[in-house]
Amino acid sequence: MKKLINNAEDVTVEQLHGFGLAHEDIEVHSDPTFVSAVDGAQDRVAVISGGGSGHEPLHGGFVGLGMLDAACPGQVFTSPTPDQMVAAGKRVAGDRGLLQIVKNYTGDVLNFQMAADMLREDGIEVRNIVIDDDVALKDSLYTAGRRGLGTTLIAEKVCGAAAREGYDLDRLAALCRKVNIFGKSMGMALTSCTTPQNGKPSFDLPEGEMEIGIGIHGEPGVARTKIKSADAVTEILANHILEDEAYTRALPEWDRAQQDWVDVEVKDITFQSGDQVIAIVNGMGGTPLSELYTVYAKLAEVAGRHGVKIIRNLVGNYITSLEMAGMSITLVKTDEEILRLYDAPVNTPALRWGC
Amino acid sequence: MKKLINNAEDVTVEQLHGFGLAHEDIEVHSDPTFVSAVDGAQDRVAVISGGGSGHEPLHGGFVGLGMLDAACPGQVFTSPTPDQMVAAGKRVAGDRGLLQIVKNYTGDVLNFQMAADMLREDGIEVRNIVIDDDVALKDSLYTAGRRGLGTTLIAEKVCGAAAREGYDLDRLAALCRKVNIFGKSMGMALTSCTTPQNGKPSFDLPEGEMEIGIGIHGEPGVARTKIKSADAVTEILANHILEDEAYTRALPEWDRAQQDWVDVEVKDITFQSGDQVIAIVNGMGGTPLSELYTVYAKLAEVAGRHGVKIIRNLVGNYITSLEMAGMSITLVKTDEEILRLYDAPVNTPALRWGC
Amino acid sequence: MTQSVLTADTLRDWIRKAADVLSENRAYLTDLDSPIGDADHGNNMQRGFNAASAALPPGEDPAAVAKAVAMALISKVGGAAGPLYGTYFLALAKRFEGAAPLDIDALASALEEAVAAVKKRGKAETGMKTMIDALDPAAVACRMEATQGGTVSLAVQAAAKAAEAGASATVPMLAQRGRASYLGDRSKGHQDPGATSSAMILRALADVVAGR
Amino acid sequence: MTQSVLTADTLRDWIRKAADVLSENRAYLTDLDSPIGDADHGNNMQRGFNAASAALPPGEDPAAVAKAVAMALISKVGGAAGPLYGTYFLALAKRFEGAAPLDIDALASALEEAVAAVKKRGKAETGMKTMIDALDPAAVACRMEATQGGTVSLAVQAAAKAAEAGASATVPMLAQRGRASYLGDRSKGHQDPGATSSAMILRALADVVAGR
Ligand SMILES: Nc1ncnc2c1ncn2[C@@H]1O[C@H](COP(=O)(O)OP(=O)(O)O)[C@@H](O)[C@H]1O
Ligand SMILES: Nc1ncnc2c1ncn2[C@@H]1O[C@H](COP(=O)(O)OP(=O)(O)O)[C@@H](O)[C@H]1O
Ligand SMILES: [Mg+2]
Ligand SMILES: [Mg+2]
Ligand SMILES: [Mg+2]
Ligand SMILES: [Mg+2]
Repeated sequence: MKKLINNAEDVTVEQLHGFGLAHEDIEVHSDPTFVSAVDGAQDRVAVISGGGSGHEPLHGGFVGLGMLDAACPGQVFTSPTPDQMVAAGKRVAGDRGLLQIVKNYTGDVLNFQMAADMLREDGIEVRNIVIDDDVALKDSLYTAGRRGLGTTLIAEKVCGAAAREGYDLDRLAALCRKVNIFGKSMGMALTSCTTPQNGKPSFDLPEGEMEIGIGIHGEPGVARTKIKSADAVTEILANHILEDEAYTRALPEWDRAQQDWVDVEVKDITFQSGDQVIAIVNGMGGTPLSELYTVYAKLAEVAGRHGVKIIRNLVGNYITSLEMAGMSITLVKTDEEILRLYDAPVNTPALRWGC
Repeated sequence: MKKLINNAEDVTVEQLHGFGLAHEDIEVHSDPTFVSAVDGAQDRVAVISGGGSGHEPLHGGFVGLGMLDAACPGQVFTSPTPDQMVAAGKRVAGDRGLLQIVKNYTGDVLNFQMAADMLREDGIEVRNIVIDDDVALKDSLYTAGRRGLGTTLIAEKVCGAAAREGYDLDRLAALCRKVNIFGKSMGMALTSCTTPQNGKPSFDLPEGEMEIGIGIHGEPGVARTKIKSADAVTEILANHILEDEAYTRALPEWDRAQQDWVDVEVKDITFQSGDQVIAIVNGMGGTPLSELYTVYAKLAEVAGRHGVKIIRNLVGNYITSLEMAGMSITLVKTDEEILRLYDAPVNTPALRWGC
Repeated sequence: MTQSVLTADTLRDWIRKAADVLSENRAYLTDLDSPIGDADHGNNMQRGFNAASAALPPGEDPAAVAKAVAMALISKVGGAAGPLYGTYFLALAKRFEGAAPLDIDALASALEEAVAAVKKRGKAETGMKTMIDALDPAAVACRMEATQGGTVSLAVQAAAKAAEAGASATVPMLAQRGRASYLGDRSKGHQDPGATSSAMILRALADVVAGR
Repeated sequence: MTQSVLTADTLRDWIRKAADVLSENRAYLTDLDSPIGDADHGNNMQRGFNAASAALPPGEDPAAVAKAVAMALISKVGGAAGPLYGTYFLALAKRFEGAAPLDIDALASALEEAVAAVKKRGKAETGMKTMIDALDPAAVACRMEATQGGTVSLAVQAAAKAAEAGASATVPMLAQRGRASYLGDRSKGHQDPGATSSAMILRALADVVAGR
């Protein structure tokens, strides 16, 4: 293992310490651990997210003006615990309530649910919206369902902007749900990665082979194949995304009337000719930025062939798996609302424009 | 070799194609290859730079409003050729002349000199300012001299802003020279890297060992040691930088009176207690962002111990060596002028604020 | 002679023993979580049960002990296992409340109710290659001993054995919940880490009750 | 019989031959550039000499041939080697101009002036572990043949041999120019890639003149 770390058991703590020092507008809290923007969200709905560490800049790098109010990082590749979200929620939420954006991993879903239950007991109105945009997985009944990938980033950007515009909690939750059903992603890995705690790669991926349909936790994907050219790999991922059929599944949401978690049926879009999309070509951490542009070129071509136009793009490392080589592609269909909110000013460590 | 590429012989071409598609404000030119901002620099001094590919986002990622007008990427880890700079210079420069910011590698220096000679024949006034900020190298008489590292980025930012403010060519060259003597850097590598053309790592770096004092071309450093903790590594680099004595050397500049290249004696600063600096903790490409924050925390501490205050920082992958794991540290002393220009609006693919 | 009721002391010994066993098996559990998960289960369990050990309250109330364990797991484990084991111990605590002395019938009900709570929380059933595949047969075995008029000691032995058999039985299963389910057919041929840690935890209880 | 003057045809054959040899040795030259450089010298030389081959002009003027080679190298090699070899061939072209027929004296002067131009451009001297360490002895050897009244054929043989010896002699040297100089003492024990490619280029000339 070759890492710039001091103490493998404590990497997230030491990393967050530096993160706080480097970014004056962000406060780092410990026991329990979370990061929050120095400006609170008293007069509007607060937006928080979180998940395992090792995906930086997600989520801490997206805390700040026009995006997240707080983020809760767990141990490396391990969902955060409810006490973190409880502390973060209490810190940033005012009377207008709290939206929690949750990636669809069993651990994240359960821990954020527990947190929501606890915050509700403290009088804070909370909605959890689950992001499950990974088209590599087809089935939801016999699996844990589609994972949350790059659409999470767009949901955080758009909902952060909407909160600033004054959306109330219900409207914000509806917007977040819309972004989720408008977004689809898929990823691949050329190499595995090594968590500091384990000191050896999470799985073996020999020279000449790659994994298709990976998540973001250094886990293997849905299939292993011989390494293909960037164009061939991009074709596979882009076609999966662009031709993915409307996907129906039940996602847990809090029902205020029933005062319980209920399964809400949610159905995706299918991309149509004429759609205008935001595209992310996301590096997994160990792939040079330059290679992502080769992918972008092919992605634009494949999308064009489907009549889908990329009108905004992000090319870079946004949701990583430590030093894994590989990438994921995300397309999010836009409408006037999503585009306006996406273009709104944002000032966070990892995303900044308009100010 | 595990890379997202199509044709190893042509990677830069395919990557630049995607880069151009992704960034509407940037034009990609071929035969010869360069990228330029769509807005020219007719009414002000133009600023260009360039160097081997494989260091992305440097330099293309810094083309745009308030920074570079054009960048000339060579083959991977190989200086660009003069015809590239000639074409770029002709494209972006108006009557007020052209500043070329050149990293101190023999190939870069020579190719940019030849380009300057050719542009001058075409009636364009050109200054080359060489950046040589790598404190790992002590000597300039018996070596090729200190290499250009992270100070290059600050020089590009500050000079781009100054050109927009209307600085004339002489003043801009003087400013660039000042940034160079105000900046010091040093890097280290945990792993080697593989150029697409070669298909195997440029050098061997076994488990448990690291290289100290590397450049950015996948070459070995000035010393090999056992892997140390992030704190220990940071102490070494930061102390080298902070305690580096004023360094005197001769750098080639064009002398308008003599109409020839002359060696100008240049002398660095030494950092003093009370100095305020811009700090870069730069990832070499394969090191997770999170680890760079551990380095930043220690850097801030060591600087503080020397009475040096970090007032601006960049933590991320800015000048990379493909997928190499490792990092470099840069400190640039600021004064009112440098800080004002650093803070000025910038809108490039890799650096954006204030607009 | 083995005890015929469970006390708060036994529960505390249980958790300490479980913490030791999970620590010893940290690498093993994480290795199980590598091919079909994200290689952290051992780390999570060690962290959680060490925290639970450290948080054990004094006193005679088994419910208070179970509750403290649940809260420590919930706030220290994270991942999927944290809320699920937290739910398990919360349900135990609920059943233990006012059920002193904690005899074999109360224990059987507690294990049944705990596994039911985990099923509900994780939307999982037996056969889906999760901790349920160890926890469920353990509850069934305990209930069987209770029906046959057995002792707590026999019941926890039977539960541990059933859990171990259940964990082994996950090897050929196709995972339908948790991360392993992403792998589809490739999940077959690997033992589920959560079922394995469940078997270890129940074995720790049996050992403690047996005075080992 | 070997020629006693160099013609534009010989120069063209030389460059084509050099391109072949450098292509065959691409991996070798790049490998030499790995421990003490940035592992691209073979790639650079192959690219450059292939471009030079493709750019060879027709006609009888040796200077025009050398100039076209220089321009191709300058615009296709990049790195340090591009401008330096470009400078070398530009200097050859300058000396060739009007020097027809190109006899042994003109050749000796051309090689001397070319190496002088490279030294000036790169601020390097012999003994610094660069291409100079092959180019310089080659010029000296050629001049010696000229002084002794030798033939062009003997002169280019002597130059190639001297260049090869010079390249070998770089092994123990401490690099003082180019990337290898960054390594300090660690640069010792490796043969300089640029000196090696220079020896190959001069050997190609000798072979072409010898009709091989
Ligand atoms: N929905 C579920 N119901 C029951 N158990 C589950 C469920 N999802 C996962 N598990 C259990 O959790 C274990 C994984 O725990 P752990 O590795 O700590 O969490 P994570 O998967 O979040 O990394 C699995 O081996 C499985 O036994
Ligand atoms: N200042 C110099 N003078 C003469 N030759 C030099 C000088 N610097 C480098 N060289 C030669 O150039 C060779 C390296 O060429 P190449 O690898 O193509 O360029 P780069 O070092 O830019 O990657 C060295 O082996 C050396 O012979
Ligand atoms: Mg996990
Ligand atoms: Mg090079
Ligand atoms: Mg796991
Ligand atoms: Mg080289």
